Amino acid sequence: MSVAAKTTEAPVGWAREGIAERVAQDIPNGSYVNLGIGIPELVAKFVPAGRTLVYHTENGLLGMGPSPAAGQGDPELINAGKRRVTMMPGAAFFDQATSFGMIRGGHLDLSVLGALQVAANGDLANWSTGADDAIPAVGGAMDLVAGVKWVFVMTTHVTKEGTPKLVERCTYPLTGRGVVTRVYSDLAVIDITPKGFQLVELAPGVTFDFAQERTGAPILRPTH
Amino acid sequence: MSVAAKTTEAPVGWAREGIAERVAQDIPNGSYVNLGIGIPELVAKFVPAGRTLVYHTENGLLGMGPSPAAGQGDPELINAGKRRVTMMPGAAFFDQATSFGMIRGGHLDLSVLGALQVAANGDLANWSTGADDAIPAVGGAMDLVAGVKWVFVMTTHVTKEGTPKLVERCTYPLTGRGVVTRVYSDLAVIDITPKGFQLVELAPGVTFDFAQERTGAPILRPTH
Amino acid sequence: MIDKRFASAREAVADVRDGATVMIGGFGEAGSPIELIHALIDQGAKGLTVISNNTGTGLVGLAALLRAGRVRKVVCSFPKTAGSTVFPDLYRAGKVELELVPQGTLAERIRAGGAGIAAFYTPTAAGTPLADGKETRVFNGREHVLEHGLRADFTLIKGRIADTHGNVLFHRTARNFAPMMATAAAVTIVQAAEVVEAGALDAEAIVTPGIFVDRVVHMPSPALESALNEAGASYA
Amino acid sequence: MIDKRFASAREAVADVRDGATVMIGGFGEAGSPIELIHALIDQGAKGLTVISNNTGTGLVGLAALLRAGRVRKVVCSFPKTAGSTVFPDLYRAGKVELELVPQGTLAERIRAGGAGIAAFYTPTAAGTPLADGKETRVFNGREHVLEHGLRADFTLIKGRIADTHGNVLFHRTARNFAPMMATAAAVTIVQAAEVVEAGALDAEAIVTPGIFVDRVVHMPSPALESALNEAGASYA
Repeated sequence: MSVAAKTTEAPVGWAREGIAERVAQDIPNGSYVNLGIGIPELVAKFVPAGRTLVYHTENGLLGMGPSPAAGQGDPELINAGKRRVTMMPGAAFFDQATSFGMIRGGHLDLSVLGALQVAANGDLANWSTGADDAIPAVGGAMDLVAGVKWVFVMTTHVTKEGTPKLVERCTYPLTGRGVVTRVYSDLAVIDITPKGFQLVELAPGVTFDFAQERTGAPILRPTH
Repeated sequence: MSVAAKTTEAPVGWAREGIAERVAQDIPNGSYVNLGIGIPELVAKFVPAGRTLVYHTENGLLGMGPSPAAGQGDPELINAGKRRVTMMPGAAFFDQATSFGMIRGGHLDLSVLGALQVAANGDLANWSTGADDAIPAVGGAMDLVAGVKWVFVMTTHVTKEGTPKLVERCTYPLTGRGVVTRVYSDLAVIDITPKGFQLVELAPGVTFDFAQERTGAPILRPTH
Repeated sequence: MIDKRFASAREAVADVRDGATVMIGGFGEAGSPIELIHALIDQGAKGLTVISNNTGTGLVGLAALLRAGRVRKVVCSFPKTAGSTVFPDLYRAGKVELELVPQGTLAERIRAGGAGIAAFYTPTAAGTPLADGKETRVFNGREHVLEHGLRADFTLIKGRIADTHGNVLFHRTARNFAPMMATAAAVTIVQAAEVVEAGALDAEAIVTPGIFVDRVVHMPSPALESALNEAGASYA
Repeated sequence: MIDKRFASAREAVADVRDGATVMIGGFGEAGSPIELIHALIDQGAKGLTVISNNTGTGLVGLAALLRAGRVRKVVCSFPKTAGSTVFPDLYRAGKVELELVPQGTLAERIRAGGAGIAAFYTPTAAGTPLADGKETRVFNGREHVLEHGLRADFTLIKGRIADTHGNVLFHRTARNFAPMMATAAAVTIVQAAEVVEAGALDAEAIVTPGIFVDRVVHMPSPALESALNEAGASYA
């Protein structure tokens, strides 16, 4: 499917915080959650009242708390983005083998990650554009998508240039094959199903056709 | 090679304590040592003055100390023989994966084990006679011989029935293949070399022929 | 609010199904979760596969579970400790299956199961009867045996102190298999002599992080196998 | 009497040979053994293979070692942290080789190397370019990649407190790769902010047992990469 580049004109759809708030609604109480670097970190601000989530950072901490005040904190109490964080009651430190045992062994309930591309078959590309002069760097992304029970992708629906990020097949190097559970974009919440992209919910002010035109593969309408 | 059964008439050779004392002389200062259940445990009594050894027990302790007084001690501070022990300054507790990582990863310097049979090629059989009604039980023996740098065998030279324990090829089920470094018996200290059994030292009052007659394979005389 | 406490051992093991695979911590009596095992006997599940280093002594704990006829198969490294008669009798009578695994391989298989490692190559047991029928492969000139990760439906372990999030500290050599087993089961149940609020434990010293633990039962004065046996106890 | 203390970082790294493989702890600056790395720069060994999660920032520590031209190859999961320019420049100029490994696979390969596991099957990276040319195999319907254990000649790590037997405790997220790296090298060197006599540490809380550690260097006020960079420092 060929799709013409179309931008998402403001104020249609969710802002970054709106996406984060929508993601947060879907996380059950007591979940063990890994939030990727960047906009996925916003999710922690919107946990509904009455729910307690335990945040994992793959560099070796379960029970991560919010950032300390500027200039405060411990330079050796950091998250996977190498920024200073705090710890919550019940926190535990551990080494990398244990941390990735949690990830690979399916102990974490949820990973929220950014994306360069998500394909209709659940393939995810989020670590490299494959450009010749790029410095390849993968970190823990491939481990997270291979091991965590649910993989949520949080992303703009299209690139800055207007190119769809939800595609029929990824053209960038993969992070994992068939790993994405659900996509939260500024325009919609979309499940990955055996039949492809399945609409769950449109953002306020977004029509189905508007979302479909900005998507590189067919979206199935809700069945209910 | 067929060898007639010959008993070791007392008082020829070393008693159990004598073997243990002889083994202890060969352990360098600072070694990390695992002593098998039974007579190998005697070695700890004879460490030469000025040497500090660190004892490992595979159920999860490095820095094991001697047994507590009868009726004393902690029922959950035990050795691999499930007997109460104590701990030395600098001791550390750890789980089974870490403990056997030490063993398999070559971090222990020395394992001293008993034997049913030792072959001229270094094969060891010490966990099962293969009898039909035996309850098979192996514990950590196969891990120890596969991973520890030096494997010393401490044994009587022949069985109670007078059958040689040092043999051309083991007939009992193996614990490990080509794993034994050196054998300490009541009659002699014998190295395993690419050419087979190599005499290092005869016990007091034991002649070469006396030892050879009680051994199921040729013993090479010292070359010096 | 996260609170993994269960009010009793009975409630904690209530959903163990017939035919379940159950990992049970302990090396000899050190770390053996006697009260959870006894609750499992009371609960009645049968046809169990038990993964544990030993098979118990006397007529209590693991030995009692075996004697009650609930165990179809044992995966174990050393099933004949001094004082162990129940398993040997059942085994000789052909009433229980045994998968004998070297102790370090058992530990590593459980760790692998919990850490998402499907299989691994170990030098242990190469060239011995315990490698019979297993794939082997030479690395750096040395034969290795392919061993697979182990997982279970339930894990029963004994801690010294746990918090409401399921973080656990152990007591000396009672630690043994518990940290790996906690990672390798769908449901991990800890009996702990002391239970505290989240935040009371030193985050640097926690041995088993709470993510691996599902249920915590407070068991202030756990029985010891040897003490029960000396008293002539027999369970069930 | 066992005493693993070395008087200085210089003496501790004196025997690193040209062409050696060196594991270096740290995730970003947390746990980076800056003083040991600087001693290695002074020492002069070249043609090194460095196994470390990152490649350093600014012109100090790991970045300085790279900038000094001592590193032939880097085995790493994330070589382009914010503030990291030395490695990217060398890499684009073809002056350093990179083996990119997913972070969890890197940790597991180091653990395997230290634990005598020759190789293992992981689902991580299956179907991605990082599995290109690697053996794969299906377990339980899922493709896994065969990955090999990693070992090194030397490991350099940073501890919070060590004892004379080499037992080590770490500081918060500075722990990261250090416990595995300590197990995987022929010679493991720890710089610790505090050094105590054997027996002073709680045996239940020790993270790295002394058997894995060969040399302990007391480094009471270790520098932080970020502080050095903010001060405009440049090593060598």
